Amino acid sequence: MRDLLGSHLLTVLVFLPTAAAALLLLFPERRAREAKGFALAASVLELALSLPLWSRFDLASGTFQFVERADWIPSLGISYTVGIDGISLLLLLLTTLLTPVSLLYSLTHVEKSVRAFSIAFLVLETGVVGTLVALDLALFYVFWEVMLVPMYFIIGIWGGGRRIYAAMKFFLFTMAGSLLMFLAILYLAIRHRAVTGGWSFLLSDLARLTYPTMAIQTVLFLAFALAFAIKVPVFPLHTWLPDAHTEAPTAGSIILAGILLKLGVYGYLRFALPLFPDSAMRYAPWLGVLGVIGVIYGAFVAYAQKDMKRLVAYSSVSHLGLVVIGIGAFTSVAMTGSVLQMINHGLSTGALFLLVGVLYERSHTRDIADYGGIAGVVPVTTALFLVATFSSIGLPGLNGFVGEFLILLGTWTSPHRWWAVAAATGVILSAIYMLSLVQRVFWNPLTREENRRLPEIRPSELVAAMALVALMVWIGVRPNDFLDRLRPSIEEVRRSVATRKAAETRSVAVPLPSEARP
Amino acid sequence: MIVGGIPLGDVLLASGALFVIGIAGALLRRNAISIFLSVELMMNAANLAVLGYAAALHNLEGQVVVFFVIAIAAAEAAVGLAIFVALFRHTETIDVNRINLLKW
Amino acid sequence: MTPSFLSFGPDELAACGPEIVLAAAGCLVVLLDAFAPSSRRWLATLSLAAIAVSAWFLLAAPSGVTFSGRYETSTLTVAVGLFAAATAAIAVLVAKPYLQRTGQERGEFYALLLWGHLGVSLMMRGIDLLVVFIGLETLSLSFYVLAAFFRGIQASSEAGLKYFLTGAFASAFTLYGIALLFGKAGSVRIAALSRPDLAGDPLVALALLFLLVGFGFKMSLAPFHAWAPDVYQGMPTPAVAYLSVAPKGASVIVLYRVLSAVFQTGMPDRFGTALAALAILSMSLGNVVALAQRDIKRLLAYSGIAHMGYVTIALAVFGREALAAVIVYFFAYLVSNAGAFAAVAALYRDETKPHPVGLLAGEGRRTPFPSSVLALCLFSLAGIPATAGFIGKFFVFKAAIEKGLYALAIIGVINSLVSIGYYLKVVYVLYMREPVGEERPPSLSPADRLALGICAAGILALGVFPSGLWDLARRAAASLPFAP
Amino acid sequence: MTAARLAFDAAAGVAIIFACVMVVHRNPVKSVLALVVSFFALAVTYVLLSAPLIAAVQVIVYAGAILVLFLFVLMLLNVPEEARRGSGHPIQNFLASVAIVVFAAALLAVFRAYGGIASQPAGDWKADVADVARLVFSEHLLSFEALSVLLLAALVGAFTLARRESRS
Amino acid sequence: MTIALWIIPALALVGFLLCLLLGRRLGKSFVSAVGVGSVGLATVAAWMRLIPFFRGDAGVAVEKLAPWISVGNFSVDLSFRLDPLSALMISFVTFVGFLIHLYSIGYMKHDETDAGYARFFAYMNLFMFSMLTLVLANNFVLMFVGWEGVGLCSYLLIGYYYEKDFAAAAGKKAFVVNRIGDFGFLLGMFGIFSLFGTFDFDRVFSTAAADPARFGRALTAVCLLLFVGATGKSAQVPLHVWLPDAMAGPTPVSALIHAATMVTAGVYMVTRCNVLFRLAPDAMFVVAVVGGITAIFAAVIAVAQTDIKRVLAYSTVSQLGYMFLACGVGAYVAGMFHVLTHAFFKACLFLGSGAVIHALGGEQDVRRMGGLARRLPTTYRTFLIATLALSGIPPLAGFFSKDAILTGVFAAHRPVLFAIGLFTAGLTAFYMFRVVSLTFYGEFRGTPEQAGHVHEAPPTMTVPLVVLAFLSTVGGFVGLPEVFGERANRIAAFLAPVLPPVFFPGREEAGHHLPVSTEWLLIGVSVAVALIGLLLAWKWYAKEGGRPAAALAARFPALYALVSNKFRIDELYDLLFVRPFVSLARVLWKVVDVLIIDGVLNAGAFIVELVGDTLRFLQTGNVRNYALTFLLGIVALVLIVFGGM
Repeated sequence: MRDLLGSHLLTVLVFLPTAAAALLLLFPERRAREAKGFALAASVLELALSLPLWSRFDLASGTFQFVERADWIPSLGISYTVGIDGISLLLLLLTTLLTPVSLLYSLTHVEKSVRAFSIAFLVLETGVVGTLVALDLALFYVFWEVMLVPMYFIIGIWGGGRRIYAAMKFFLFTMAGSLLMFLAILYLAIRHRAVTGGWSFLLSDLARLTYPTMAIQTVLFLAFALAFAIKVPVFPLHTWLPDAHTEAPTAGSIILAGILLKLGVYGYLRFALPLFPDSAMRYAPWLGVLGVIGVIYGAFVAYAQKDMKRLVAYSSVSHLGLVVIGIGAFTSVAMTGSVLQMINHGLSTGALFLLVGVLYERSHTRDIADYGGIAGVVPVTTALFLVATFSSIGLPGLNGFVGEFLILLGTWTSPHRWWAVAAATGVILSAIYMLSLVQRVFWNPLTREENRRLPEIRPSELVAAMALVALMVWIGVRPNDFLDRLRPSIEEVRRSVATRKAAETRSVAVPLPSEARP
Repeated sequence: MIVGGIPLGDVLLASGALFVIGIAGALLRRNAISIFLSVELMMNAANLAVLGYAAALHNLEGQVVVFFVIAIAAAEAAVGLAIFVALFRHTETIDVNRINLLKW
Repeated sequence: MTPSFLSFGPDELAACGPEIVLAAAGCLVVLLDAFAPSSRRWLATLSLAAIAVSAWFLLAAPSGVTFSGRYETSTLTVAVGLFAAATAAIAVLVAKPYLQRTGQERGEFYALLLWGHLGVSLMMRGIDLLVVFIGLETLSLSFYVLAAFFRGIQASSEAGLKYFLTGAFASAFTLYGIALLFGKAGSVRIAALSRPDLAGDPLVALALLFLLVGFGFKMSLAPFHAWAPDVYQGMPTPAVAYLSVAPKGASVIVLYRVLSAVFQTGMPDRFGTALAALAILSMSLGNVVALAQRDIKRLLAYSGIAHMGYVTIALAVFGREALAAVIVYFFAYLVSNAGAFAAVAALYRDETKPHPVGLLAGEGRRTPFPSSVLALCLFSLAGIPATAGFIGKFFVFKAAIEKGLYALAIIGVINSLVSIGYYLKVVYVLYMREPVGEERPPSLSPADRLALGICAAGILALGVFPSGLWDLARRAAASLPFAP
Repeated sequence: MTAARLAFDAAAGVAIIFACVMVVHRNPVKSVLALVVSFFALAVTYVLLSAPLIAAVQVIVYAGAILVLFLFVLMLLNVPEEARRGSGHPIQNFLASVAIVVFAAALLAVFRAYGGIASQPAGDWKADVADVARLVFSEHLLSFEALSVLLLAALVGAFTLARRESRS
Repeated sequence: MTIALWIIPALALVGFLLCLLLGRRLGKSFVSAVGVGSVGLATVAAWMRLIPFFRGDAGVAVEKLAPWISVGNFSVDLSFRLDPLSALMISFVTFVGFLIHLYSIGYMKHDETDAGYARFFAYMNLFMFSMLTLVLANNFVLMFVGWEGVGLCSYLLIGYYYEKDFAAAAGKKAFVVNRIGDFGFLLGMFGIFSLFGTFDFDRVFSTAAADPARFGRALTAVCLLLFVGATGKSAQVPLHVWLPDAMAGPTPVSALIHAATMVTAGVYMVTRCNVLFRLAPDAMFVVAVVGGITAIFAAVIAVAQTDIKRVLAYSTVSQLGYMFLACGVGAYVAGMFHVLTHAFFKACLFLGSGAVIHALGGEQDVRRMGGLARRLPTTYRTFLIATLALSGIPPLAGFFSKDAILTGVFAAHRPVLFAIGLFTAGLTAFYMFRVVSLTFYGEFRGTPEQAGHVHEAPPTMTVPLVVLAFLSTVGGFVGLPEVFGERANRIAAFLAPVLPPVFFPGREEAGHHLPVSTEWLLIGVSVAVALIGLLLAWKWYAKEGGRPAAALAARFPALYALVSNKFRIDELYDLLFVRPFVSLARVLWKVVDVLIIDGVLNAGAFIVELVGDTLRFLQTGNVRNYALTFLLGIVALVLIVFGGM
């Protein structure tokens, strides 16, 4: 046991939820509460087990830690290789945190076929964790796709009115992206065989490949980028997100917005950049532009929404746009900010969805017009919602500010200064749409009588929300605890690109954005 | 030029012609039995070709093949007719234009 | 070389042991059914035993060529033989409760199934076109009858008729192709085809085309697919479970044998183009039309058509790796597709009526086990990772890309995206619709549970640990003569 | 132009003509009879191709047994004459004709051009029935055994389908 | 022992947390104790740190609490700075803040629930925390924290009566407009970082001062961006629109945040960055112009307002304009001096108006007041003193600071701006005395029950009034003009360290050394102007009951309407920005998202299904068709394989 947790911690983390799900199958269908409790316990255990990663993480090194390797399909060099660096560490912890939060929230809300719900959630957690730790492209792809299935069910079974459409849209969009990536992965492995004579799907091996022509590299890069861009989602590919987020059950929305979106950016950082440095650099400007569009467009559309969840969903488009800008700017400050901002967005949007859910479960409407003036009725909910709002509009002292500030500053010091200018308007826009949401929901005269009897947030929900709020404050006040873990990994990514580019002889030279030194 | 001065070409020609006629029948006839007759014709065309080649190659195996094929044809006929009868019990017809319960 | 009269030694016995078992078991079943009706409920068990024993003989048989170079025992035949045997076993398991429900549990069903299986085995092991053809016909005749097995139901009889007419038509082409090959090669031994001068001979090419369409018909490969939906719809589901899997595999193996024998030095481009065209047509047509299907058996038929398109990609790639990919693909297809039909058999109450997808509404909660297995099978067919289906696609596309057939690969993945559309539609009906009507589904019999369990386990096992199968497939593929 | 060839061509011609009759005649009974004639003619060509055994089998099994069986079934079901009208959709017929013509052209062209065989064995050749039999039971033993299974299957199958409903 | 600087804001923060978490349960007395106590302690702590300064034996103190954010070549600390400038600020921020908290007890006590009461004091404490952070910060980022923090608090406190929709809207408006400013501030900070590679005040300013020629126009841009931030925070034209609406909040809030402290943050920031600004003359000119325009613009509007708090609000805007005018001409000392004095008398005025409103049960319209001098003696006296101070009547505080500003402007050779300043002074006196007259003189014009209800405020409210009035009286003596001797202007000497001399080519520093005679002249003029305005107002409104004004308004109705409607700026912005924003949002959603993107995708899916549904009918069920497709397939294959032959 000791050794298991010692040297196979990641494996345990990956498969513990599935094991729990398998056990859940033994529960009789009608023992709903027990099933919920068990699932929650499992996810909490997972969280507990994931904490050592934080403490035992070696701050000095930017390379992968806790690495495990085992053959999977030896004849093709496909292996079960897992490991984490700072980036995956934070996202992993975010996952292990948000899952129990969602389950805790769901304790009092999901009624329909609870056992299946819990199972779906645990399987989903396995998928996400696996995606975050996989260092072998085949393994990564498997987990990447496995996530879809439980999410499809979560949206489709426990979702809202147009859940079927939303679930289908979610599935097809994501699939459409990843299938081409699948072919690209195969090509890479085959290329590796052609060059070295041996099969391998290891990131570390494939990242050493050179490509016959720039065009091929570009095509492969685009295949990867498409998959990730849809997941993020980047501007014109985002339309699955509002539907999915809106129709999904609250817990599902939390996971979707909190984690799944991040995997797009994560994949880009982890795979697209090291594998295709030239193309990545060449197309980074486009990425940035799309990010800028996303920030502004998302904000505008969010403002126009009449449905609370939709509004929050579109705000995600805007926030993720900012993250994308940071990646595109490619300065270490901006990239660090982007990764941190992913965590922030996970917390703030997670909290927002949770609280929206709290309201929805009580009044069964998400229509903003049905609320107004309830601040006096549900002060605690209001307070929490305000905190989440301020976190999401980047108020200093809370987490959102640090991320936004780093991204904007880093972008400003990159060659693409005007992105920062354009993106900074998000500072204004986010205030506009979020505050008008707050005003229309919690403030203004209380017009609807039924809202006077709106029950206050339940303890379980409160605990779930407080956990998020606490982290918001922590990151806002002591961001270095997190940045220290990110810094080396980000540098590693940048270095890998830089060195690769140096190695590439035939490739067109695209200068790396340099930090502006005074 | 093969046994008794019969050119292989003629044999193949005849075989091909029969085969095509069989196809035509299968496509143009309406009642199942006629269609099946056409298929039988196609199989005979094949047999003719085999025997022609067998003669040309002085190879007995061909005759063995044809021998088996005829047996198979017989078996096929038995099953086929049985199916026709079974279906006829339902539909009172074996006109394939009217046998389209299963479609789309 | 003309061996002595009735040359039948121990080698021969060992070689055709599996087939003898099957044939004998078939007779036994018929006789028991006829003369000891009380023993009827053991027939399924008997058939299962027979299949198991024959599979065991297959494993036991010394590899090599027997019957004066007309019959083969090799890793390949073992691999595909096990594949077929597994299919047959599942079919029998499904058949028992199914036939009981319909009150049609007659020995002939099992007997014909066994004999059809025997035919498949002949096709897969015969390295002599005559043997192959006889195997093909044995298979066909048995399944013509099985298609029409429900004499009381017009749909069944009609399925029989359609299958019979189209099948006979197709096998006439096959036969003609064999005739021409015989003419060119001077023997019906497949080995005889590997004469250098034949590879470029147009007549041989024509003959190969005839074989291609003949076996393409059995594979329900577009445009020779038209029979499949109707026949599947009318045919007893357990028989479909077999017909939709094993004969397709056998046909591909035969095609591979012949093609690899003729094209020692690689396949001509024109042929590759033809195969690619078939693949694209089959994938696209199958998937697109499947979107429009209301009856689940028809839907699965079209999905099968599409899947044969993927297989044909591997045929077009044409190589040892591709053959290995095909074998893996078929094992995956076996668990997924047979599993799907098993689930359909378990889920639908009234076999005498059509099987509209809508009838499954809400079954996910009513009858969780078969529903979940069906969903799993569909996801596997859709090629979602961690299921067998993904592994199959993985190797096929890998082969295609290795060969540089990028366009085929891309069209393939686009198609699998389309396919998700209708697979998910079924899943959605199962889990996200409210149940219609109050009729309870039949309580699941142990046989059904077993069959479904096997398939589900197989899907996951292959999906998660494909390594062993892949190695087996590669060793199997090694027993065909390919250009190095 | 040897006598054998004349005879062959004549027989083949008859076979072809009556095959055509079989196809075009709308009365099934008559088309069966036409086919009988065609098969007899084929039997003749078999003889000319020095396959007496096959010829015999052709006459006995085919023309004799099978086609009689057909007639029998036709009588049993008293299949009516096909109406001239509406024998299928015009598009169907048109496409069918085109396809058949193209196919025939291709087939015969390939036959004419490449039908020949690589090496014509010299000398005259006489097939001996005994040799055929020996071949059947030696080299093709497996096929023979398999065939028995096939016939059995056909038998059981036919019996299964054709017998009157007893149960259900 | 000396108290660490971070303690000062921390105390307020503690108060905030206590009120927020425990306030509702433990009730008003607890909240009052904590809320006021924490600020009191903060004041004490602050002043303990200040004593050495006023003894004059203290240098600049920089105390680093902890590193905050550090990535790559960027890092900022949580470090605080106590130098004359921040000392000056916290001196009155804490003290005035304390007084206003004290006042709030009386003001808020009776008309609020426990929850609301706790909320109020929580926000107020949070504000104190943010303001002190802003002032004490040692780098731009930390300053920005306070900067946004005070914005947040003003948002929360303006929207304190959240169920009043105009209050909620006003809060949002304030925050958004501030954010527009912050947008500029943020970019300005980025500019500073890319110019200096740090955010620390010391390093930035020393680098800049060391090599003035180096940065050139970039610095101008940076300064302008920073000034945008100041504009938003300090309600300068064109971003002044939020401040008048901010009066929707409780009066103490208006007094503390929207008069005394927060709104002066912009001035503080500009003064803090004086080195940079002085290196960017063009930017400074812009500052001066904007300040001047705002001053007169707001003053004019104030003349025609009838809501007592609005008048004060616009007067605040106008006075802030004055301060920027000062900064713009390089008279930073004068600017800060005015910040100080303004804090006193404007707070006093607001609290006084609060007392009036409080007395009249919420009445804010001066037209329904009058004759309150007798009924509210204390309020009246303090209000009058503060008014005179604001009008610049010697020897009250306002006089000296305003005079210093005008002198500075004059000395900087900006005649137009000087004229504007002078005229504004007159207007100021006019509208302030107009308010006084309407409120305290003549007959009471309100309803009878109001008349019956009128009563003087409780001591918790009057004490602060008195203290502030006193300060408004004596506050000016810290900055006597130089005509009273070299050492007279103590505040100048005090602030000298933070106004280091910078030498750069092109332009000479505007020296404030005018001939004594000129100074006397200026003093005389400004006093005269103030008196004229004052007397005019007294004549029109006190003696003649406002008839002349009415007549004037009747003479130019359009003009009057325009002015009384604040030049319709809000309507203009609504037309120019708000409506387009909303409609654009709609369009993007309904057209781009729904119609175009989703439309295309759904259309694609639909087409595929349609094709499937059509092809499906090839499956006719007729075997002959199947045979045909079969044959067609073969023909096709044959053609593919034998195509070329």
